[in-house]
Amino acid sequence: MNFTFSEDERAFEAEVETFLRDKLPPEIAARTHRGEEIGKADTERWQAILSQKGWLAPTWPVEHGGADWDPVKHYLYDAAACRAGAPRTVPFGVNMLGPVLIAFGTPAQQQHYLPRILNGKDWWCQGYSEPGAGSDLASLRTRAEQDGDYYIINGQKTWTTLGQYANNIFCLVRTRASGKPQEGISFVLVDLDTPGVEMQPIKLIEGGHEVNEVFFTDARVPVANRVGEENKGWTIAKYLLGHERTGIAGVGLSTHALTRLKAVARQQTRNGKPLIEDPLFSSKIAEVEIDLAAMTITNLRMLTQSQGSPGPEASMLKIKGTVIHQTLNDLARRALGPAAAPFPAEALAANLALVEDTQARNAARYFNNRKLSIFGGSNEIQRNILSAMTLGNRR
Amino acid sequence: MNFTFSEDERAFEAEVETFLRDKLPPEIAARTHRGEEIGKADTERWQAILSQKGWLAPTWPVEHGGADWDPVKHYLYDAAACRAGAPRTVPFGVNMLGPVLIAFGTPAQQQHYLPRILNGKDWWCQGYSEPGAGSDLASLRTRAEQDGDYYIINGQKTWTTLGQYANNIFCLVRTRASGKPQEGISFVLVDLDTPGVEMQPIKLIEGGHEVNEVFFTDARVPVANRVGEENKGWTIAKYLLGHERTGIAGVGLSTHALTRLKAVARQQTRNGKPLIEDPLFSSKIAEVEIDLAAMTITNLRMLTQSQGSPGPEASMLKIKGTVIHQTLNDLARRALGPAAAPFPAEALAANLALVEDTQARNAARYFNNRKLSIFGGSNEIQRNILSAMTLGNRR
Amino acid sequence: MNFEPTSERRMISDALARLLADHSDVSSRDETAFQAPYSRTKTWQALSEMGAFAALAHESAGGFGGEGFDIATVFEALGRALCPEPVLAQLLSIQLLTHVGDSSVNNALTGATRYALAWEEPDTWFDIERIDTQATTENGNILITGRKSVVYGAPAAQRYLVLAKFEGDLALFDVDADTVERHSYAMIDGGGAAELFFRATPATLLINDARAPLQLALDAGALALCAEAVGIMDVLRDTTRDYLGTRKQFGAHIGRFQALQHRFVDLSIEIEQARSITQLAASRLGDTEGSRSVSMAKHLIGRVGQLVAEESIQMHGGIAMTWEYTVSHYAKRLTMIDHQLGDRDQHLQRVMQTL
Amino acid sequence: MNFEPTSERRMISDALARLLADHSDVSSRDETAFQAPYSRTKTWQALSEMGAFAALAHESAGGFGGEGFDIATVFEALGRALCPEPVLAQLLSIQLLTHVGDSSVNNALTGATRYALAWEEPDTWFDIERIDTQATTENGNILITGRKSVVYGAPAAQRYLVLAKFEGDLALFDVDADTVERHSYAMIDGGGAAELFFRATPATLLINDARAPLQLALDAGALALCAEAVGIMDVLRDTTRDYLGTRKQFGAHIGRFQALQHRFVDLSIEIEQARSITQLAASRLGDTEGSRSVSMAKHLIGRVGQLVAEESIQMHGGIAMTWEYTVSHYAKRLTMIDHQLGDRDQHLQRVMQTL
Repeated sequence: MNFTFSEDERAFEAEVETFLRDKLPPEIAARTHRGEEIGKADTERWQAILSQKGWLAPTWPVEHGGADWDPVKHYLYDAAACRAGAPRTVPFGVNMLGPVLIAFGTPAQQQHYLPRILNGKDWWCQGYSEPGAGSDLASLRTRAEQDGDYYIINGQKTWTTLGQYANNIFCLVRTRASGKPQEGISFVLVDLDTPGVEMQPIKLIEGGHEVNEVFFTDARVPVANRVGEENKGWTIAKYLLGHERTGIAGVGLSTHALTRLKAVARQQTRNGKPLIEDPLFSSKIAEVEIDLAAMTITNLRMLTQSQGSPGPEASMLKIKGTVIHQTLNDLARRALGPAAAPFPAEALAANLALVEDTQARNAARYFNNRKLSIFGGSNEIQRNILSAMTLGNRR
Repeated sequence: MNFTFSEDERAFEAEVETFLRDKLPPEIAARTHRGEEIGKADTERWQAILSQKGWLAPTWPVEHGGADWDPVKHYLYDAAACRAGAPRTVPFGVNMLGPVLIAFGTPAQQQHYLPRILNGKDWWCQGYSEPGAGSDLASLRTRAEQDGDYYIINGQKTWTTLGQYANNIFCLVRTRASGKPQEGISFVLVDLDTPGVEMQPIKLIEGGHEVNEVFFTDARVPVANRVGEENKGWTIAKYLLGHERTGIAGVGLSTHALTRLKAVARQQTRNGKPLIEDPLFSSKIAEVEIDLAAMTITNLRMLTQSQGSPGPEASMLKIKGTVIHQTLNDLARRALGPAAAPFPAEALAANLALVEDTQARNAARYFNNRKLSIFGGSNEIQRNILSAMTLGNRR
Repeated sequence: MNFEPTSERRMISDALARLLADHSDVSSRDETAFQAPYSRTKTWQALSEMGAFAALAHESAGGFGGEGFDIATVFEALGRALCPEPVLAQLLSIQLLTHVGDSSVNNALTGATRYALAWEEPDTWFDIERIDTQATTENGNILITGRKSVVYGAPAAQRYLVLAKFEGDLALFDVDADTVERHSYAMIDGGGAAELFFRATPATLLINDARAPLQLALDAGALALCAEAVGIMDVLRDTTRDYLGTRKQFGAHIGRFQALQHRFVDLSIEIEQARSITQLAASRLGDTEGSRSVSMAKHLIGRVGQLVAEESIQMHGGIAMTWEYTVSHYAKRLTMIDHQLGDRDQHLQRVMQTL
Repeated sequence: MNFEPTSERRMISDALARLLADHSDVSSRDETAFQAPYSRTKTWQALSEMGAFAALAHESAGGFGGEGFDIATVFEALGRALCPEPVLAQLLSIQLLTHVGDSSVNNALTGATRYALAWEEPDTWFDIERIDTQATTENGNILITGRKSVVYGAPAAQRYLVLAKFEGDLALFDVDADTVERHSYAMIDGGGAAELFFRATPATLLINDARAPLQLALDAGALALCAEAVGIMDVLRDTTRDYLGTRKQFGAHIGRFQALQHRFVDLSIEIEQARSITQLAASRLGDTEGSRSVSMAKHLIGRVGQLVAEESIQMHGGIAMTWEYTVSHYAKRLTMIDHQLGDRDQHLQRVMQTL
């Protein structure tokens, strides 16, 4: 074993840092650090910069315009990007649909859609969850009935993240009612301008708008928009679950969150001393720092050792990674004491900042990030997956 | 609500304290405080003293020789007894068989056995658990086949606490093989001198001998020794489970354990100061002190409000009570640092005490008390019981 | 010992439940909770009329309660209804005005005069020794200068009780709200607070050395928050229990999944512990053990509150992440209670001082 | 970066596993673990012959390893076999003798001379600044007076390395075991230690200011304990997994119960975290970040170790409470590792010093 970075890896890190210093617009970085929503225009602006550098799709093969990074490079980029305040790449096109098209799409689909992801013409969103079927994809009810060259889609999707900015959605829909519930599902691509497709915002716990509901009423979608075989969408969904591992632990984000936590603990005072010198609070910081240091190795070790074959690693990384991130959010909220409570939008508008603007949204961030252990396959579902793999859930 | 003790209650507490000061042999108290096993002779000596005072069977009705205390009096006695170092009353006769005989026994059984429990002629032990059926009584396999006026008993019981001192055992045995597993069980009393009954010690994790295995090979037991109806032993077992609530939370023991924990934290030093001034350690003490303060109220509130009808309270008190006690044991072990490690018997024999003799067995006590959350219906079983009551375990 | 609430307290509790069901049902709560002045006149008057404020003071001060259990009864009901009215501000003020002993307490007890206690300042959270606001005498008038921060209930208050340094002591003053620069805002969990700027603002001296009465008032306030939290936790537990029995996943009610069952059980146990420690604190409020017992309670409420808030959301899943579903608001309020009048660590440290 | 062990280390690991399976199978472990001198000559010699001690030192010192990963490899294998031999005492001594640089290290590396490091004293646990044992010079001879406590490996040692105050410094001395009053005893988790009484005992000065080399040795020792713990945890996880799949209750394998499944999953994740932090510490041993990384590891091992020990027992139920079943011994050893070379709190406090 050797945990030092190779010369090649160090050179790459330097390149990333130079790139971020030169190309990341400071006003975008400032908003990221404040925890504000980045919005459509700035997201597209930044993703265009990344795309030009060839780094928008780090996991795609080079022949499709990807960067084909290994897990260590990915980690190095991620950590530097979080430090610098680069917005997270919106994952639905690049990290989810892209790999699906590369593995299951027709050449025509690949040639049409992949470049449009890279050049920003398409903003994809995800149509998996339905009311009453959050993590339980097998029970989904949105149905697609074939009518000549078209599917007629009826039903409802929910938790569609950033759908308000998207022009396209990929959906799991039921194409056969009989048989095992998993077997009648297909994966289709839907233009959001299709008549009969409506989107409505969902206001989240902290007041923000980042997820949506999507309603389908007799929406006509070409059968040619189906990816993979009919009724085999379950295979694609599982492929995606296993493929989403890179970054699933959120080590870069958590590392940056730890830095922010230490900063606020230095600024805040308790009993006349900096909060970071309060043993009860600083022991919590130290504990999560240790958990995160371990996770940094766990993440690289698992991603490196299991390249290709998705195993239980993704679930492990998801569970512990989200718990660590939520713990950091929790401490950052608590560090503020009463100053955590003002409703950010209003308090900031009044220009009465009680804390630095990068910390003012700590409570909102904490509440919003309760989603981390719920969305994308709840941590309970991940534990089920893991125990099926390790215990076999023997009867 | 009124949480102050009434005049009557205060007078009772004073009477208890006087009694303990006058009657509890100091050498027995010293052994209790050291965490040593008390042994048969001293246990019997102390229980005779208690019996003479009329306090051996606090929950029995007065007409059977009990004291008929309410939960508050019970709590007051318990707390004072733990402070003073009085041995715990061995529960199998007084707290388990006694109430069963009072509720289900024939007048003949009551007249024969109850006085013998009070006067110490009988030492009862419990034959519930079997290898492979710890908390799952429905699956027990020891069988009793009727042969005239006798049952012929074959099988094995385990975890028989203090069986080495007992002359009698009460058992759940299977008297019918067919039907629902719970329905063919009977409750019988067995003289341990019966031919075909053998007892063997089990050495526990910390090296002590407090539980045993009991083997039955064609042991002939009079049918008259059955308590309650044949095949209705399950009802008795459930009755007992609900009846064991008084003291199940172990508030008295935990209160005394907290006192001992604070004492050792004052004696030990860390970074040149008493350990009790170390914020990381003392915050743990404070947390468990708070949990215990809450439990003191939870215990009295639940026992008072649910007198008579056993509800989910027993399970709640068992779970949280054992967790608190185990936490206290854990901290008392950790307080000693390296001095916790010497194997007590040998280290003390060498007369090289690193710590006071009341603290020397802290590690052994910690390991031994892992049993608290396992024996007597594991905390997992208690959670099943509770969730069946509160959630109904709906399908 | 007796664990049954008195019939009077049971009546208050029931009356409050009915009143709050009428006046601040959760679906219309947003209007009060997130729009200035973060209080609805009708609700406030109704609270006054049914005696919710009078229940917070002893008979000797013109009220009809004032014991720890009275305060707990009122705030548990407020918590259960997730009421955003600034009753806590009134409680703190009533406690202090009772100590002053003049007639102002009567107006506070009817709710006719609305008060807010201005004590904390930026970066001196819960640390009364670091209060920096100064009072000086000029031509026989007392003038106050300083900033008070996150003053709960200030947006709707007519008068402020202000802590300030005065002639080497920590003194309490009465200030007309109209004479103070006020910036109001909503809290993330609903309800209003304000930043107050005193710039040589005229004030009336109420108490010269306010430390002891302030501590009593803060203890009463912390107890009130604990009781509010218990009310919230009961609702969250019941809502979660019902959801577990209703929602299906993988073809079964999620309440059938043992992992959730066991977590729900642990939650329920901790809620009983939270109730117990709050009752203990209520029984000792004002005693020699009062402050320590309140700190024990506020610590445990902070610890258990986070568990209950997080687990309620997690066991519900996505729906509890939405603004529309009341669980999110109950969870937010429960969480933010740990940010008021000292958090779990601050209260634990007070307990640690006398182990 | 590279996460694969080298083939050399894999060979050592395999060889140790075979050797320890031969020499200290768990059923006969009691004899060694609980009977003086708490070491079996045959096992010790076999360890020596296969190079287990030589793997703990650099080539420059006559060994063939000495990196963090070498130490971790040896101790992980010892942990997996629950070997009670006092290899830790030898490691600590080798680290210090390497610093001295004389030929004594050769005898330590072959295992021919058995050492124990006597540093802690009653009530100065893990606090080297409070060492009270004194060395004085008399007629050109150095004499040591004091008591050393819970000296691991002392019952089988021929020589002691002793920390004592000497001319204002903390110095390291070499002492013949035969000249010291020794009271040996078993540990609750097996293996031997002793109380040592020095009464003007002749000693040879090895290092004048021993603080820095002692810290390096203690870091190596703490890393070794972490690796031992990881080996133990892997066994406990596998044993628990197998038990969950074998044992039936209520008509089903207990591994079918979701509450246990989820707890087992959480356990498995924490074990991976424990492995990771130990690897991190191994990679940094001796670096500028070495001490801090070791403290991070030793803290996490303490925390996770308790979880794994307690959950392994709890998920097994009664059987793991018995002496006959090996889980109880693995759990005891894992628990008591937190009592050696600084516990989780002490190491956490070192991490807190440089947040």
